[in-house]
Amino acid sequence: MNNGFRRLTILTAWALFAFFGVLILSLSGFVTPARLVAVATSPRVLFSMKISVGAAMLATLLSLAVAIPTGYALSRFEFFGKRAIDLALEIPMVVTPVALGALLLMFFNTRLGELIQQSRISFVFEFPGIVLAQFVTTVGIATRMLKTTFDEIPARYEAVACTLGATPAQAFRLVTLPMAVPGILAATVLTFAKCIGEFGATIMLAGSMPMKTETLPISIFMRLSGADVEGMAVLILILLGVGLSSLALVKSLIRRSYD
Amino acid sequence: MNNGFRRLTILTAWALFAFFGVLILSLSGFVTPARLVAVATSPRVLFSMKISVGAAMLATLLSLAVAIPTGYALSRFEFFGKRAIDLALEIPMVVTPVALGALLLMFFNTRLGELIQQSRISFVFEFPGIVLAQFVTTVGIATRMLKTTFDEIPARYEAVACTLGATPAQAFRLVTLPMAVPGILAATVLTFAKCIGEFGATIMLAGSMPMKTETLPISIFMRLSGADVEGMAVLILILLGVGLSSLALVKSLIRRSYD
Amino acid sequence: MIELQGVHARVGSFRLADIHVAIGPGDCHVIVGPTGSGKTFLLETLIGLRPMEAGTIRIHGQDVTGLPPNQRQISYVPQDICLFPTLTVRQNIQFGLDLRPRFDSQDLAFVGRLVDFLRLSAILDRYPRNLSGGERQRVALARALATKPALLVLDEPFSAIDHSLREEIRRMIKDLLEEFKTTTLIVTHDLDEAFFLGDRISIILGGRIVQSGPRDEMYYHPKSLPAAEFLGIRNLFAGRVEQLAQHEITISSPDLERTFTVPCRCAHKRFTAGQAIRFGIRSEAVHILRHQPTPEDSRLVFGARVRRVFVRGTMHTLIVELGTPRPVTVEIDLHDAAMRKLGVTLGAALQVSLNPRHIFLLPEPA
Amino acid sequence: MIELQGVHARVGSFRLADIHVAIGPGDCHVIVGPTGSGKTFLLETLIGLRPMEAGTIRIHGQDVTGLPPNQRQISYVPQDICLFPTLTVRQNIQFGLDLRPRFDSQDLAFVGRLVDFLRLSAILDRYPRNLSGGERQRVALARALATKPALLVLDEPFSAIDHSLREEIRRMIKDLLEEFKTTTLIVTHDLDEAFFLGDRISIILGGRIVQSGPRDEMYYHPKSLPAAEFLGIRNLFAGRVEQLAQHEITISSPDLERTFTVPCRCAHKRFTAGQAIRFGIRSEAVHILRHQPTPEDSRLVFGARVRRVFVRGTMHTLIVELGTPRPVTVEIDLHDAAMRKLGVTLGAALQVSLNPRHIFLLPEPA
Repeated sequence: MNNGFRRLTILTAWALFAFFGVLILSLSGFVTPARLVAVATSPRVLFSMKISVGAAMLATLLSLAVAIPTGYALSRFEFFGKRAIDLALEIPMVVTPVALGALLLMFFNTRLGELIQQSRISFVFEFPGIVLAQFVTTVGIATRMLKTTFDEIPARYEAVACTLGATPAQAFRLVTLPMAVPGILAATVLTFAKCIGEFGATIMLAGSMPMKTETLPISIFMRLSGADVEGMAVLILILLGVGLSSLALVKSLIRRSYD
Repeated sequence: MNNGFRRLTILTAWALFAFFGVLILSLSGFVTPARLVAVATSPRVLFSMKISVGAAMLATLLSLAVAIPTGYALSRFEFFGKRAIDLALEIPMVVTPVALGALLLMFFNTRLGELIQQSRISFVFEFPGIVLAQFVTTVGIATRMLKTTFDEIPARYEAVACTLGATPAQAFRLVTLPMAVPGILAATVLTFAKCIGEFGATIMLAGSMPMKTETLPISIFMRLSGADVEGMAVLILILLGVGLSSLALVKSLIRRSYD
Repeated sequence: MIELQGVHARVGSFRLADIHVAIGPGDCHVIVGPTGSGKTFLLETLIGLRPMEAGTIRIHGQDVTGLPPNQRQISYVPQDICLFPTLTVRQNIQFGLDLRPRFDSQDLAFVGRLVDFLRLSAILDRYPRNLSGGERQRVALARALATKPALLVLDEPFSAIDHSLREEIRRMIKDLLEEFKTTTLIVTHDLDEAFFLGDRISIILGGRIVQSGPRDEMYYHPKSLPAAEFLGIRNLFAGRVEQLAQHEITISSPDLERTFTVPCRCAHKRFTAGQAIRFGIRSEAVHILRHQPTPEDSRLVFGARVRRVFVRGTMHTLIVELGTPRPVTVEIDLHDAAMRKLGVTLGAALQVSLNPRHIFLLPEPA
Repeated sequence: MIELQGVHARVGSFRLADIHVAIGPGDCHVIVGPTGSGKTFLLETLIGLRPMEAGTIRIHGQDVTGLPPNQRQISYVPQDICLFPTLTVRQNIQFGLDLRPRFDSQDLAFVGRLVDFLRLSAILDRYPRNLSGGERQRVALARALATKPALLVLDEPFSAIDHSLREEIRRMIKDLLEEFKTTTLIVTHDLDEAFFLGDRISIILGGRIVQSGPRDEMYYHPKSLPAAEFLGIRNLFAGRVEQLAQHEITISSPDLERTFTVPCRCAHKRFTAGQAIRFGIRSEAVHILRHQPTPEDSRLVFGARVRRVFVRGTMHTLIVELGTPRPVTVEIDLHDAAMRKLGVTLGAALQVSLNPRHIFLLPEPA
């Protein structure tokens, strides 16, 4: 048999899986159910969860509000600056979130930034900073996902709707948007998961103040200096849980899309 | 004209672009050419660049060495555990790097981990830790990209090669691999960019020791506590440059692929 | 009356140049051309999805050149049919009516007639993903006609349908268009479809309409070499115009070593004496004589020998070599019954006759 | 001799069941069936890309059932041709030879013959992306034949080629297979292609081969209702077996109100007296009589009226209604010249004759 090649590639795949499996299993030595409940219900962790989820929800909404029209424009129309915008969207994907957070921080050190800080909402080292950091790091990916969603719906559907008397806005609302629902939901879940896990930009812009801007990822980092290994293990479990359940949700959404 | 809808979506796209543009422009107030050269050639930054590039190169090589066979197995074969592996690969994409870094740290606190630490290479708070952190956070994405690359090359090419007398390994080497070159190069560049920007997992596993494990993103973070705004601006510029040039490289690679 | 006059348009480096098409009320006009000839692009321009560089589009005399697609009254069934997957069959069909501020019982009665004619009443509450290919096509036609458009436009209406169902759908479309007297424009790459459905046919090649005309004229009398080649006519020979008369033209052919006269309307407009031309004849218009030729048609009868036989279902193709000094091959389409009756076999000697009535003339391409 | 015996295979919920195919040396066997009938799956099983549940595959008597694709000596040209894009035409063609530990001047001379026959010498140094559709097809054939395979397998060989080029490529393949005497298996959904290329033809429907046989037998004598319907035969009537003889069978038909005798080999094996059956006839085997019928064939001549005419290029289809008490429609294919000669028009009264020699019998489906 000349199946050695096949076996070799599959073995590599299994090895990779085993590697991640061992990593996750190594948690088991540090977590007991009692300890899990105790840490998870401590006021500090509850607060972290609250602001993590709250900020992620706000940031996800903001991201999608921008990503749906932008993704649609990039998918359907030719316009001035399209290429530049397309490239700019990839910046958050190749530039480290720390740099993006630092960039935001620099912005709030400019005149314009200081004006914004003083006039309405304060971002630096505050809750809105978390939302902004998460928005900046996810809006590009959300827009890409929605562009892909719209790309997969041929423009001919809208063309047909228009020949039947629909305006472009009606064609979008009555035909494209309903067809895009599974894709939009998938993008929502993934954006939310990314927001929950955001660390680099958040710590630069909002800092790491306990009971104020300490999101779950930042909380893990804080426990490093405190050498609180068991607390860290519980937080890892929570974040793994959020990530994996988002994934499962997305997979089932994709499966339910129209043939 | 009923072009209001079209105009609205394009306006949103422009607004998003302008937002990122303003952010990047806000750097200009903090960087002068002289300052740029002075910071960029300081021993500490040069060292950061050296270990960032060195670690990223090693991690990219490791990632690809695993991702090419794994991506191929996932694209071509049906085997036990395929679904689980497919899902596991997405973990690094939805779980925050901080949690992954923390997970690695926990692992080196287990018996097995301590054995490894003592026997050969030391990872925790050492250079190999940087490489490992970057590998763990990028191997999933690299494998996905290669799976997509192989998915886009129909298996029928290999079937034809086999009917002409090639073994599966020959078909892969003579037909599929040459066709996959643009995709592999694109994956290499993107993985490298991701590695350069890795922050959360690196700071957890390798720490932030100046002249030892201070990569460029960690260096940005360190200057936050030092309130070194100008140094931060220079480092942001460097990281933006790496990210954008990787992007440009990838775009040109994709354009050069076979019809 | 739907008219495209001097339409020019471009996408990338591809150009549609100087397109003239006129479709009479109730007519079915088919534009036929190979892949990449600009058929779909022309449709998209007509519908209003693509800007024009020049030209006008008129519908019942009204200039709609600048109007957006939703104000042109042109219904469109694309190649991939594009039923709205989130709507039921009923909602798909009524999509156009539901957009109107109001519609009356007459409109609904018309939709009812369509639903009956297309046998859709049993599937009105299904979703498109649960329909067969033929059902989807029928729903798409009902949806397109429900708004009583001034023009129905079909892009490759059979490409999404399995081969074995095509004949049925073809006939259904033919009957539908006759029943509802819909003015229709169809584009296709398939000559069989074009000649089955079209009252008038245009051939499009490389973004230009090279010939338009009634079906039979298009079938037997292509007017240019590219058109003849696209029609699959392989019997093409070189010749020279010897003499022009009111309704006929005398041709000499060095290949065939003959001089003969063929009927030709407006011969004076298209040709001049002494001009080098090509002439041709469809392979089904070449006949095999059972007996020695009668004296009056002797000038286009040739002794020939069968060199190759391609057997198909019921029509076979013979490749014969004429007994001319320089060997010339001619293709003949022949019914299998005729083949048996005539005793045609490989290598057999025959008398073949080219009917001058079916000989067409082409200008020598530059 | 290539033999598939009792092959069973499955992918997902689709099953190939009990496939028997035998291809004689140098023969061209065509498997024809609609989309989703399992044609490509069958090929992939034959090549060795998919596991079999049961059955054997023999090549020249050798059982290759368990061998991997590279040891079966079956060359494969897939639907999308799949030339290796990173190799030149020359490297593509020599791919199979280059894999061998050694090849001699005879092998190279054979490749040279292929290159000459397929007119590839001018493009040997080009890359596939710079070739036209027809050129790609020719290179793929050269690549497949260069290793002198025991069997050449072609999957839908014309689907990647523009309609107007298909006739040419078809003829080229026909000539090629005759020149190199290659044993060939072709799968296609297109009946025209099947009857053009196949010495023998199998019809596959729903993962089963419903009928196999020589071309002409398959054309005029389908043996089951699904086969007849797939062949597009619409003239199908109900009947009953009255009497069986050695080589003929007497049928009564309540629809046509006639009793008649048709020739039928092995009638005893397929039918029993009193059995309910269907019978049918191809539309081109229905004839229109110029004169009143002669007494001897009077039993299958009917008075009829023309209800519909579908005009095509040169063959037209008439739908006529027989003058039977219960109206029965019959389709007739007719050459346009014959139509003119007979003066057939819509509504005209005709005498039509069904030739018993072309009537086929089908068991009533369960």
